[in-house]
Amino acid sequence: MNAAVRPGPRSVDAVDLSVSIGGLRLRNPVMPASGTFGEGLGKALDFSRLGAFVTKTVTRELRAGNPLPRVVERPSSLINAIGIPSRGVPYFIAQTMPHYAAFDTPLVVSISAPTAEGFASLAAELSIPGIAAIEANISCPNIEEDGKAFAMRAESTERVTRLLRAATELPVWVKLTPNTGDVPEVARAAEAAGADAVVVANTILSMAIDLKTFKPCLGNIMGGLSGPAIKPIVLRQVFQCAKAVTIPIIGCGGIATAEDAVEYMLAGASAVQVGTATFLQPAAMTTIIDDLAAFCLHREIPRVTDLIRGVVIEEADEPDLSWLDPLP
Amino acid sequence: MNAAVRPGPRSVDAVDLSVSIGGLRLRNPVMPASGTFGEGLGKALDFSRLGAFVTKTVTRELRAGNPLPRVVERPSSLINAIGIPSRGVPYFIAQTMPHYAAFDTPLVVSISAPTAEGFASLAAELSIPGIAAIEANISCPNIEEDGKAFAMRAESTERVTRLLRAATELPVWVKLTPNTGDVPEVARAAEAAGADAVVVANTILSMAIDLKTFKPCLGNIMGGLSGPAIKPIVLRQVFQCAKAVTIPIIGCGGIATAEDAVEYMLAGASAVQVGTATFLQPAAMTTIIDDLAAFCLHREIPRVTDLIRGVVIEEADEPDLSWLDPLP
Amino acid sequence: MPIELEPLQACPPPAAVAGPPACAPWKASVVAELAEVVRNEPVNAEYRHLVVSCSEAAAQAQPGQFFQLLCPQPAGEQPFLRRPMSLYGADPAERQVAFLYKVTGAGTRGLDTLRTGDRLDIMGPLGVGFRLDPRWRRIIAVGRGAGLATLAPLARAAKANGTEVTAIFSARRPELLVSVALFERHGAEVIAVTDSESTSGPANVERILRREIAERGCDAFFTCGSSRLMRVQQRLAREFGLPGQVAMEQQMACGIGLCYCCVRDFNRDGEIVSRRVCWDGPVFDLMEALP
Amino acid sequence: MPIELEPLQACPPPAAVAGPPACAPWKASVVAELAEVVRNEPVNAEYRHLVVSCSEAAAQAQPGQFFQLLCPQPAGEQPFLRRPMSLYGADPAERQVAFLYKVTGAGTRGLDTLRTGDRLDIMGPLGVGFRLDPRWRRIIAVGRGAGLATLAPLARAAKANGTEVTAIFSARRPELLVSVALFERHGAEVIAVTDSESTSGPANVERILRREIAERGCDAFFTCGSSRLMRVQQRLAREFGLPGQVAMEQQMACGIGLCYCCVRDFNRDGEIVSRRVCWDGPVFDLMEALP
Ligand SMILES: Cc1cc2nc3c(=O)[nH]c(=O)nc-3n(C[C@H](O)[C@H](O)[C@H](O)COP(=O)(O)OP(=O)(O)OC[C@H]3O[C@@H](n4cnc5c(N)ncnc54)[C@H](O)[C@@H]3O)c2cc1C
Ligand SMILES: Cc1cc2nc3c(=O)[nH]c(=O)nc-3n(C[C@H](O)[C@H](O)[C@H](O)COP(=O)(O)OP(=O)(O)OC[C@H]3O[C@@H](n4cnc5c(N)ncnc54)[C@H](O)[C@@H]3O)c2cc1C
Ligand SMILES: Cc1cc2nc3c(=O)[nH]c(=O)nc-3n(C[C@H](O)[C@H](O)[C@H](O)COP(=O)(O)O)c2cc1C
Ligand SMILES: Cc1cc2nc3c(=O)[nH]c(=O)nc-3n(C[C@H](O)[C@H](O)[C@H](O)COP(=O)(O)O)c2cc1C
Ligand code: FES
Ligand code: FES
Repeated sequence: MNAAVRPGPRSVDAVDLSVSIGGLRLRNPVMPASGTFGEGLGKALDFSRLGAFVTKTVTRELRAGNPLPRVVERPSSLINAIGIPSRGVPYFIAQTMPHYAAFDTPLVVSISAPTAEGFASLAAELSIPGIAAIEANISCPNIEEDGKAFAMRAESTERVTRLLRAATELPVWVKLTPNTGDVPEVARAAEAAGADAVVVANTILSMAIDLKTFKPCLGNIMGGLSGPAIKPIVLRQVFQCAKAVTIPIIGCGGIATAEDAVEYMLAGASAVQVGTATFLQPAAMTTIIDDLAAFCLHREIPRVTDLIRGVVIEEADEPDLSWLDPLP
Repeated sequence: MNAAVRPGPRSVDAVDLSVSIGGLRLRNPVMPASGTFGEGLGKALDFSRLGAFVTKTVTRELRAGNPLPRVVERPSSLINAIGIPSRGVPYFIAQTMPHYAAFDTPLVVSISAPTAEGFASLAAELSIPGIAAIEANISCPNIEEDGKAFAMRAESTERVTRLLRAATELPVWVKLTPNTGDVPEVARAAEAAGADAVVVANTILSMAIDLKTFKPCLGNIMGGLSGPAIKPIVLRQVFQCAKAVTIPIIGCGGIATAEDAVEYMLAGASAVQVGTATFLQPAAMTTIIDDLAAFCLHREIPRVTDLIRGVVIEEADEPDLSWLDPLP
Repeated sequence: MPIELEPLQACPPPAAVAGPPACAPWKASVVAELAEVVRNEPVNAEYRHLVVSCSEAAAQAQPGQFFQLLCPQPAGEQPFLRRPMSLYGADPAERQVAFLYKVTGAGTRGLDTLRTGDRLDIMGPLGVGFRLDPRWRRIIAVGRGAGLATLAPLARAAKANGTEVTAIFSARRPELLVSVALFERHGAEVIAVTDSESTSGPANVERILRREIAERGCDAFFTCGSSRLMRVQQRLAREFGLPGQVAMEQQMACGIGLCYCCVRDFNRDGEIVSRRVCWDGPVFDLMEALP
Repeated sequence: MPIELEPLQACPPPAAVAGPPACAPWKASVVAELAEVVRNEPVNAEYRHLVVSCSEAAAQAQPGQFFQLLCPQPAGEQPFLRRPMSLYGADPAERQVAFLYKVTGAGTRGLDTLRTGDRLDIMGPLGVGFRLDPRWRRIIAVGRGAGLATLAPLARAAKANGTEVTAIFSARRPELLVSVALFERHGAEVIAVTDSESTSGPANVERILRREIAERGCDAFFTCGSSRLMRVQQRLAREFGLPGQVAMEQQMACGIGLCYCCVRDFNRDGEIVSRRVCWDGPVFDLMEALP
């Protein structure tokens, strides 16, 4: 960036961190990933600083969630099979929403249902004041048998998105699964059906076996992998989706630092969701926001949106070996 | 296991480590993963102890491989975009095979070609004395554009496997990609077309971006993820494939210890391949073999084949919380 | 049997855990901080005593609360999650907190590598601790294993309230008992029962409890570390109409109520409800706990 | 331009690197071992000197060879791969090897955390080192940056051969020069050039080289650490018909010829061939090297 042509910001406060996701303006691109956020986090970080709130996935019916154990750790990662314990919509409206009402941070509600129609009617029911967008979790690998979900195929994604689009005036974000062989194709289907944004991605279907008992480590046998281990995979999918769609992409998978967020934005994300990192550092999101501003300041980037899709792809030429030669 | 009914082995030497992979008898289930093995390793471990040799993928034509940089590390993982630098078949026969000729360890040659016919004719050409099996690398994510490969779809897998089956008398192992949404389906196609075994799996397509230059960290832009980070994902795929096919499965992905190998065998693998772990510990494979025998001895398992598909899946009942109560 | 969730009507109106931005400037009440290791040394063959100096807020931790420790990586192992550890002791004046831990797996092996002066990332204080009623004259605490660590800060807190404490401590062998001196220092009476002396069985513990209740009275039960002993206390609490509290353990990821991996079932007025140990507990009503 | 591979006819018949099982019992010549840190201390603002005690085989490492170090994890970072480090010195009698490293990233930051008595997993010796012809009377070594570490063991080896050494050492500032004392201790003459004194430019180095060749003669060139200086030597080597060797660097994964990530292009008789720095090098014929 040429500082003479376009002067960089002079302080972190001068960096414009705001982003727009399908009509929804966020004060910054950093928000929680569904299922890793709740009111308890208000003890550890200042809710008024987040780009958005994203709730744990809500279902219409009461759900108990999966049998225990529900998590197992692996190198640089976590496998979870929490399932979607849900107390239903009335509880959500009466007991969960009030926690976030006092903040002017947009509240995004994640929803799930066993059928496309169920998604649509749930979205309609939750299109109420206080909710800023619907995130359709069509990708949770634990719900459907053997990890199958709507987001595994373009056709089913298209159908559920179309019904959702018709059911609500709110922005619709569609959360994709990384478990399919062609994520860009599914993203394209979501875009075609009217999604305002895609979230790339949910957890990667995984397994672990206990070597004492020879039983699966998780009560649900399989679960979803999250954390730093999956970042290179999901980052690639964001990069591929950025070539397939023009709607905003929200990157999600292994983000723990501002550098991770920048990497995702360069690959094509307009915003990012932080999940597992919050379990290790409860203030991870506000640290990322601060460091993101510092990064932009340092690199003389006035607006964080300048990072989006900023990865530099060159024609394959001579490999850059300059780091091998310390001479000036 | 009831020791009274079936006495455990009395020493590590009494543990029967041998396995049979589609007619090929191996002295133990531990072998290298293609592309992570070569004659140089003979300096660090005793070749005569390995279950098999598996060569770097060979192509008919001369290939230069990918531009540099070719690897980048990530938490608990490596991303590589080596490509398949290959000196062609005559070089392989004249210069590579002799390194392994003196050992009575089966030599498995990994092959790749741009077409199904190419695979078949290469397999025919390499069906010569000294070669014990053909491993068809129909999954390398770096060759085809944007990571696409034969193994992404059941139909193309079926076709290439059928041609391979017709082209050679040697056992045919088909190496699958973890990048498709339905690995068991692809495995089933390979089995139906006559594969003697499937290798599950190759690397997971990934990306990393350099935050100094904003360029991809790899010359090839994208590359394949390997190492401990991918183990839970590939282990899950082996478990799923074990439900789909009856031919032997060779597990490959993130195996670094005998415990990892056992986990794979319990999930359904009959043998395992070790890749990235060798880069960190050059003698990893022989350590795994030793520790595997010790594991079996300790657990009173007379034959390593007893582990295959041994994962214990119970009806979901009360969660086991016994570890929370230290009382006897 | 499907796990039933807490029914709607049973829930109290949500308490605002974080003030809205309009009010006072926001301040964290749970902090992950780099504490400095003051001491980390063996207590016996199984347990280690770890003292760290920390922030004022952390040193305000109450008995029964816990911290989530980001354990260092021992050679060749990579614990990923934090590990929950009960407060063993707190010194708000010196700004120190102490833990008593048993080396069991990767995380605690990592803790074991800490040397004086090293930094340890501690997150807390977390969860709902013990409630002590100042009117209670005498309480009985029963613990086993790592449960003794959790009960330990009760002794001091009860003394400050003028409440007498009898502790029944259970262990495999006498030399593995911990916290005895600490309890006695605060005037508590400690009755040790062990497997090696065949005194730790539920029947004998029940005998001791009945004797204590009969001879010296008891206003409340506390327990941690053994569901068999908990069941004995539940029976006696029902029989004698005593209140009771139990500190539960469960595997945790977030430690702060977000992930729902730490749920356990509780019996609330005949209904089975699922609650988060990290957020609704770890201290629960003795009568609601299910083993 | 597509990279061409080494043509078939140019390859020597394969040398059996591992004896067949029938011969003598197999013995590892490359070992990953836990060496004990003897010393790890700063040399100047940028470089650290690390000495470890190791096996007999490791201590047999030759000048120009390298080790792959499994660096400890510094706080918050997780180097995954091993890191290549040239042999800086070896003492077969004491069974010690030494490294000289610059702290640049996660791996070397991890090395920097090592204390005396800690264990470090070292793998080696690896690669093809420098070849010294006992008939040479005088050689000139030119190095810069970490290249000085790689050239360092030449001084002693040349002296053992009765070969005189002139070293031209380049650095940003005089106080960042390393290995000067070591070279002088072995009787070598060291000419220092630096950026801060504006003496390190290729033109000046060429002037010094021409003077040295003219005044005292030279039988071979050695170089490491700067492709600009390498180009100067290549030109002069061609002009004066001198043999030369260059130690190259490249990112490595396996370090033992398996993965092909460390390839560089070389000019072999007019043909561009790709070779593995870890296996075919790191020391290569000066005239074949491409910058
Ligand atoms: C609220 C609470 C307070 C605790 N206080 C103490 C204490 O003061 N002293 C003490 O020695 N121990 C205490 N524990 C148990 C302690 O957390 C475990 O011993 C520790 O997590 C084991 O970790 P590890 O890596 O060494 O073992 P591993 O078995 O390798 O751990 C694997 C996983 O299981 C979990 N886990 C293993 N055992 C337990 C357990 N008993 N409870 C919960 N999670 C477990 C670990 O956290 C980790 O996620 C407490 C647990 C809880 C929930
Ligand atoms: C044969 C050989 C001998 C070497 N000898 C020395 C020596 O004696 N002293 C010394 O200070 N340095 C030496 N180097 C360079 C040293 O390997 C790197 O400085 C080191 O790997 C950097 O690791 P890092 O994690 O600190 O840096 P990072 O930049 O975080 O490393 C990231 C990745 O790039 C690789 N990398 C970074 N710089 C280099 C480099 N210059 N060469 C090769 N790979 C690199 C790393 O190995 C790692 O894979 C040598 C390199 C080679 C190939
Ligand atoms: C404990 C846990 C619970 C989760 N629950 C949900 C959920 O209810 N709905 C959903 O869409 N994603 C859920 N996820 C997935 C996360 O939102 C996120 O997509 C994933 O964890 C990858 O991001 P990360 O690596 O930053 O954690 C959950 C993840 C974890 C770890
Ligand atoms: C550097 C490197 C090169 C590889 N080259 C090949 C190859 O040529 N052919 C192939 O089928 N797989 C290749 N692979 C994939 C491995 O064989 C293996 O499937 C993968 O690395 C997963 O196993 P791991 O986690 O044990 O490394 C390569 C992997 C690496 C790391
Ligand atoms: S540990 Fe996450 S909710 Fe309790
Ligand atoms: S580092 Fe693997 S071939 Fe050189």
